[in-house]
Amino acid sequence: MFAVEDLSAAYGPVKALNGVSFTAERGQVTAVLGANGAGKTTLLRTVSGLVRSTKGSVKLDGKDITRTATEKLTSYGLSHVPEGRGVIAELTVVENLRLGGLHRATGSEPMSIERVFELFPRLGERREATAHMLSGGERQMLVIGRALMARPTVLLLDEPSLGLAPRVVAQIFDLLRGLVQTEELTVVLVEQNARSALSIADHGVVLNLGKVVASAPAAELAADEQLRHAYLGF
Amino acid sequence: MQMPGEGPLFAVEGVSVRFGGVRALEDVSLEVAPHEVHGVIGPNGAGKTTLFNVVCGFVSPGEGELRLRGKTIDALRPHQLAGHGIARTLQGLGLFEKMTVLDNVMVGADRLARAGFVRGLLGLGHRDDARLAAKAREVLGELGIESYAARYPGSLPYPIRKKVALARALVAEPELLLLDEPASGLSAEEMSELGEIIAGLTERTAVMLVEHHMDLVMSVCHRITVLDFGRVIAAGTPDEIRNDPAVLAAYLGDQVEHDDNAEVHPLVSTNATADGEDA
Amino acid sequence: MKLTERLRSLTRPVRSVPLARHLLVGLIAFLVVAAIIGSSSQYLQTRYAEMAFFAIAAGGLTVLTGLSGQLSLGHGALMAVGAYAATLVLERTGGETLADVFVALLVAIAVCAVVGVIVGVPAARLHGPYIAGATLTLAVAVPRLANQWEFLGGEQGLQVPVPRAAELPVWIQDLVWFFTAAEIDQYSFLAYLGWFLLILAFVALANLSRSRIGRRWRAVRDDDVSAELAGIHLGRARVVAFTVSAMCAGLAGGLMAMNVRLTAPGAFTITLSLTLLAAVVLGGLGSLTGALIGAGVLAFLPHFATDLGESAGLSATQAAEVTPVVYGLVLMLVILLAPAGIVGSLRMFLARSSLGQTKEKTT
Amino acid sequence: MQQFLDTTLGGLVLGAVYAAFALALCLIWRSTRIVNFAQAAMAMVTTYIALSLINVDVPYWVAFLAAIAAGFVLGAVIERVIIRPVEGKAELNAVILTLGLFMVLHGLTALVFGVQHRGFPAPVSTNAMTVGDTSIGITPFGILTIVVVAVVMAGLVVLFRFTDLGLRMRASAFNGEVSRLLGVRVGRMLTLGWALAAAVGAVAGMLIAGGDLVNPAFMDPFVIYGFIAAVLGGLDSPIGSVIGGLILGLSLSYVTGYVGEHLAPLVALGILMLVLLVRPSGLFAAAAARRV
Amino acid sequence: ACGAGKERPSEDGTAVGVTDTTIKIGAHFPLTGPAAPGYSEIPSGHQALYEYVNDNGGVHGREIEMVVKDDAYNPTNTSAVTNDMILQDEIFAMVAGLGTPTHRAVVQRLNDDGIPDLFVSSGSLQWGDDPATSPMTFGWQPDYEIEGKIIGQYVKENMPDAKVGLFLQDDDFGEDGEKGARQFLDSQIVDVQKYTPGGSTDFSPQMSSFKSKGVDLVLGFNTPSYTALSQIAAQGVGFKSKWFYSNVGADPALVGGLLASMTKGKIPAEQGVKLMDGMMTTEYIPGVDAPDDEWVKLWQKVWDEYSKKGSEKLTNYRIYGMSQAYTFVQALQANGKDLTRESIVETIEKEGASFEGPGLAPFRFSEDSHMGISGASVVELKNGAAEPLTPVLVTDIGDAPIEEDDSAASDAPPASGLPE
Ligand SMILES: Nc1ncnc2c1ncn2[C@@H]1O[C@H](COP(=O)(O)OP(=O)(O)OP(=O)(O)O)[C@@H](O)[C@H]1O
Ligand SMILES: Nc1ncnc2c1ncn2[C@@H]1O[C@H](COP(=O)(O)OP(=O)(O)OP(=O)(O)O)[C@@H](O)[C@H]1O
Ligand SMILES: CC(C)C[C@H](N)C(=O)O
Ligand SMILES: [Mg+2]
Ligand SMILES: [Mg+2]
Repeated sequence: MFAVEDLSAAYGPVKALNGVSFTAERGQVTAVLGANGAGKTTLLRTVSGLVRSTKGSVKLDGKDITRTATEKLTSYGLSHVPEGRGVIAELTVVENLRLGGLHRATGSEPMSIERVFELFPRLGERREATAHMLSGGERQMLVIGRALMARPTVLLLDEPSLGLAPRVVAQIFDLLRGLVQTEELTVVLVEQNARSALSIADHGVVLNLGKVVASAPAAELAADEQLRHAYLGF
Repeated sequence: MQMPGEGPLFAVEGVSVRFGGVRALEDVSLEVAPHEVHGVIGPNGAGKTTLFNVVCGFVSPGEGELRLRGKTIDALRPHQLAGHGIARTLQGLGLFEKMTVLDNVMVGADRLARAGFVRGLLGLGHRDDARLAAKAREVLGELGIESYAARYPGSLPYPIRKKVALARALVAEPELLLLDEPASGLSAEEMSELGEIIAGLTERTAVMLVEHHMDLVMSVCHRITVLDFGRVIAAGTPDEIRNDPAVLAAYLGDQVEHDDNAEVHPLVSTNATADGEDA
Repeated sequence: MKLTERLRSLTRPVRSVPLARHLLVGLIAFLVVAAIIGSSSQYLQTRYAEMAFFAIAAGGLTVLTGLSGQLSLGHGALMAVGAYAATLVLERTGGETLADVFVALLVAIAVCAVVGVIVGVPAARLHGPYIAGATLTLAVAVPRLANQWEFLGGEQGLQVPVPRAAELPVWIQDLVWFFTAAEIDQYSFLAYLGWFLLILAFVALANLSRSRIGRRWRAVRDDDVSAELAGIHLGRARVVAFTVSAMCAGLAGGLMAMNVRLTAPGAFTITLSLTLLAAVVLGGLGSLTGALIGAGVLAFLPHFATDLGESAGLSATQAAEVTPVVYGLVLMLVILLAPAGIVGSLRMFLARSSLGQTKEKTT
Repeated sequence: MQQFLDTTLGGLVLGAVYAAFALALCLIWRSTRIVNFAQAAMAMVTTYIALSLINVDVPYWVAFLAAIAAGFVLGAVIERVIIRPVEGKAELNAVILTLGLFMVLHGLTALVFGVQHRGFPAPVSTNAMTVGDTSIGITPFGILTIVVVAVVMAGLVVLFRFTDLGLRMRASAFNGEVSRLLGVRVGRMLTLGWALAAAVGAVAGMLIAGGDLVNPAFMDPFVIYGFIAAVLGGLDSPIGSVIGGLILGLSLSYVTGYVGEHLAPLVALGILMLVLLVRPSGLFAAAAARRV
Repeated sequence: ACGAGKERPSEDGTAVGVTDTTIKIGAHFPLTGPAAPGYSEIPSGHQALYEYVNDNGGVHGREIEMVVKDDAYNPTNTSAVTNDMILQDEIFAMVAGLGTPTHRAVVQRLNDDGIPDLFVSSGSLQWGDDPATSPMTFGWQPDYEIEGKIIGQYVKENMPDAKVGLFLQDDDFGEDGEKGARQFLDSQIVDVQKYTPGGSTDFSPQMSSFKSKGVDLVLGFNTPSYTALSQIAAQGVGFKSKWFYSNVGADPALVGGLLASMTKGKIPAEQGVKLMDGMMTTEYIPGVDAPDDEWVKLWQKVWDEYSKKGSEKLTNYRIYGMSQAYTFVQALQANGKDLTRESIVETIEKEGASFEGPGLAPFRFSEDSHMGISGASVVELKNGAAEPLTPVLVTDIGDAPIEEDDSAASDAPPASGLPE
């Protein structure tokens, strides 16, 4: 179980997160939704310690991990796939993946690189390519594959569908569902594309201006016409 | 679907590109008519951006040629593009971060500027600058973002920045506009606004659109070319493409079903598209 | 309040035409500077003259680095080219009259323009550490050319003839006398000349950076791909920037030759190139005011530091080492504490405090 | 013929020394993406530390190890205290900072140790070796230099190419934030990079100083030549650094021997420009990055 | 608020930098940089002697104060510090400014401004061969041309078959020396190698060149650190030769110390002088190797009393400085109470040739020549001491003959130790 409580963060005078609380259950996909600038990315970055929280706490299986150094989180089983194709452009595809497996959840074996290539055949074809040569979508695949290498129990994904072909998006969402079920993974999925995110999520949290404005089972959110119009734009 | 009568504005013929062992483009041909929105879709790594790069001169094609208004243009260098009336937005935004929004757009209008080095040195170029600034403001106004003119891009919300990038391309008065994934990172609502804008652009320019959001592509494009592994696997109207089995297999997958179901909420009003065509 | 408004409306035509505005500011600046120079000791006059040529070179460099984003660790070499060009001309013309001086400086600028293109073309293709390496090597290699050709005077350099005050046009002598109540002499002449040219150069640079040319440079600096797509030829824009900056270095070199009265390779060490860069950073990248402040520090700090060392009881040898230490420390502290440079930090401070004020007003 | 042989051998040794220095630069570049203009000054400081020990009759090799250790500590401290704040900031900031550091170290060493030229001993003979009756232009110390540089280079290649530590170091340099998200202790890697580089620099300093005069400026030519060597090789590649160093050493040796010493920097500039015009990112650079 | 320009001669018979109780002089020296070893010690010799003089009532009631500025042997710096000394420190005269390339940068400036430029610490011809263009400048030590001539003649007479290689500093220093040597050795010189001060310190390529040309006698006109570096480089390439260095670069204590510390296993510095055994050079003032010489006794006494840091030893460079200072005090003394910039020049021109001092040969000062000491003897180094190979040889520039003349070598200091 992954819980965020009263989390707040600011960029200088700009309060980007204002007392956000929610819980993501093990074996579930929790979608975090909201318009551009709602604070979704900031939420994940604060959880990961890339942005300093001003208030509140983050708990992982009851353990307080607020303000834990970013680099320790993978060993606690928390992996964060950053927004915007965070490949290490100068390393090859294989090196990126190897790096992903170096620091993994304590006590686990890394995923094999070949397994990642099975999931993303396109990457397998480009295995020796330096990451800066990859197309936008290929980079996105690489980042997701790399996070899986660490065998996370909690996976934070920031807009994984960005720039991916519809079929690949579907594939990745299927993959996530599969992992959630077979490996009891906790997934926190930040998505702009609320409709498709809600279609695979169990639970949804809606942010607006750094605050939680709704938190409910996904189906319920999808059905709430008013909410959809006000915050989700569909 | 209306096909403008005259010959194609722009044509790609038999273009192939190879990077080491990777075949990024293989004998690709397509034509863009004046005032047409031409979609280019395909799986990740299919070669869409590479195709744009060939058009822009960032990548030189191993084989094949490009024709603008019937004239072959080869060995085009990127900076010559604006002069030929071609503009492009980037998959990343590529805004000038340390310049104001207005300056960003004025750079886009650089090809319309007349003041040269000597006038600059003597400080006599201000009239010319004022003219460019007015033009830039006009375009910003059309996109509804004039109020951000004095801001720096870094401080702006993502959708606004996308519009700045678009304004920078439009201000050069292109005849052909290349848009690389303009909708990525936009919400459904913003995307439908974008659709309207693109449809409205056909008055003044033809558009080549690379995009993964099928709702947008299907609603604004007049014609679509589908790439897979660098080859054209299908070309035609949105309806033809939607039902092409090769496209379904290679690209759309089941997702299309899902999207079709969601079609209850049309993202782009059919009106908008019609508007564009009427003009 | 009313008065200032009236004033504002009166000066509007001047303010709206950049050239007029810059010239006006320049003129006022020159009068102020002339008054200061006129009432200073000869020793201070030499310091001011030194500050002027450092500022011209730093101004060119700040435009290059701050606006077009190209790093140059080799501007000392370009100053050397300017210095040798001016010296050779002065040697031949005798350097007695004001005309000789201006011809020499124009030749220095012209030669540096050519060299600027020659160096700028390959440099435009390089980036990051590679351009740093190439320009750094330039800084070391070019002055060594003096050892190659006899007419450049070898390691010992060339003596530079400088106009005697008595050879100057009478109107200048009179003007200076009326204005400052002191006879113009060689030292004050060089200081006036330096500041006159400095102000001209800065007006030109300020014009350029506000113009379309400056906008192109900034675009190239911020995102080369987008700039190219907007129709800007990257190479050409960079070469123009490099050339403009080289011309400034050439002018500065010519002035330096007259001030030092000797043009020798030993004057153009890497340290010179690096301290120029330091001046630019110290003041604040891309800001001409910053370049001026940086140059002031360059001209005055070493003497100040050496005196400080000596008064602290260090031997002359040790005191000589205090300068680089102080220098280095200042550089490091600026980067660590005020990376926007002196001017940039001041601006930020002012912006912040004015922001605070408006807030106070509204609440 | 004899002269050619001697000059070539001399050039090889000189090249090895440039290479040693270039390796240190390459190491810092690989681990922090910073060109360290203070590298020469840091090596100078460690060499002085060794010299002070030697002057109180500490055995040479103990002093050698002390210099390496001092370099390691110095590099780590400098990275932690001075470089850390500018990492990932504008490139120029780091350049200026290291230049400032260069001046400070220089001046402080002069204040502490004085500016006199002092002789620095070599651990093995610096007299030419003889084959039969003719002496050839290489000394046992020259051979030692070449061997040490080869070993250091091999060590670095192994580190970066085959070990996880090397991968971590490179990743940290390229993209600190992403590396941290992947669990890499980025701070440690950067410190380690500087520490290792300064240790390699210390070795270079000892090799340069041996059998020569040292003074606070004795490493200054290496600011340029070491840098050129590294840039020739592409900055990113240890093998490139060594090859760049050898090219430079040989060329400079020939120029000095056959034409004139003052042309050396010009020739260095010529070589650099030639290489960079053909390959703007050095001889051993990775393929040019995709721009769009 | 104006400083000291040329247009302000004083009216009361005294000059800028001179008061009733003080005289302020200045000099540029390489306190840092490649020429600093040895040369940076010269000003301490001056200062010790001036203090000694000041404590004994000064010269005509005036105490001498000396400003020393570092130019790091870089001509551009020389120009800058000279500017400071003239405008800021307002010196009366430049005394003993050091170096050929460096001092050359300021000679014209000093003469233009009418500032006496006395006893330059260098043997370049330009200080003295043309008093018409540089009326204020005087040399002091034997110029490099006569040194070259004396060396050249010795080599020609005693080693007529030697193949000579020249190792030269790449400026007038090397050039003047070469000029003198070539008068006798033109046909024997087979190779010329040059170096730039502050450039590379690895001379193996140069030594390889000597080796390949079969050079068996190297003649060096270079500064001391380059003596040590050329020795090491020669060993490194296996080049064996006889060595003959100009007096400038041959101080056994300094060079020997450097050599000792550079070699394997570090020889104690005292034994370093042995490494110089067999080297030849010239000598024109008595040095530390002659502790019984009356002059050296005087220097030792002054040094023991007035050196700032008691721990430092008397060296040949300090003796050089004290000897020079002695000549300056002599000139002031001879000038009398009314001191102006013009009068001091006049005094030296008139009376300089008869100054008695430590120099082994007399000065050549006159209205037509401002050249310094007129001769030297050739010596060979043994265990750090100079063993004369010839008597004192006296000559002048151009084709003036070389003659034996020991007359000035027997001068002894006055009992007070002060010039009278
Ligand atoms: N580095 C930053 N400095 C200052 N303000 C920032 C920074 N990053 C984000 N912000 C501001 O914080 C707020 C929240 O931004 P955040 O990126 O978390 O939103 P988001 O919901 O992820 O949006 P998007 O869908 O565009 O990714 C926005 O107003 C944004 O402008
Ligand atoms: N400079 C390059 N060097 C090597 N390979 C390259 C280079 N540029 C592109 N490629 C490869 O060519 C293929 C096509 O890339 P391209 O960027 O055109 O794809 P795309 O269709 O735009 O994909 P996406 O939708 O993911 O952006 C990819 O496999 C990519 O890795
Ligand atoms: C004799 C020395 C004190 C001067 C030096 N050799 C020079 O002429 O440069
Ligand atoms: Mg976000
Ligand atoms: Mg793409």
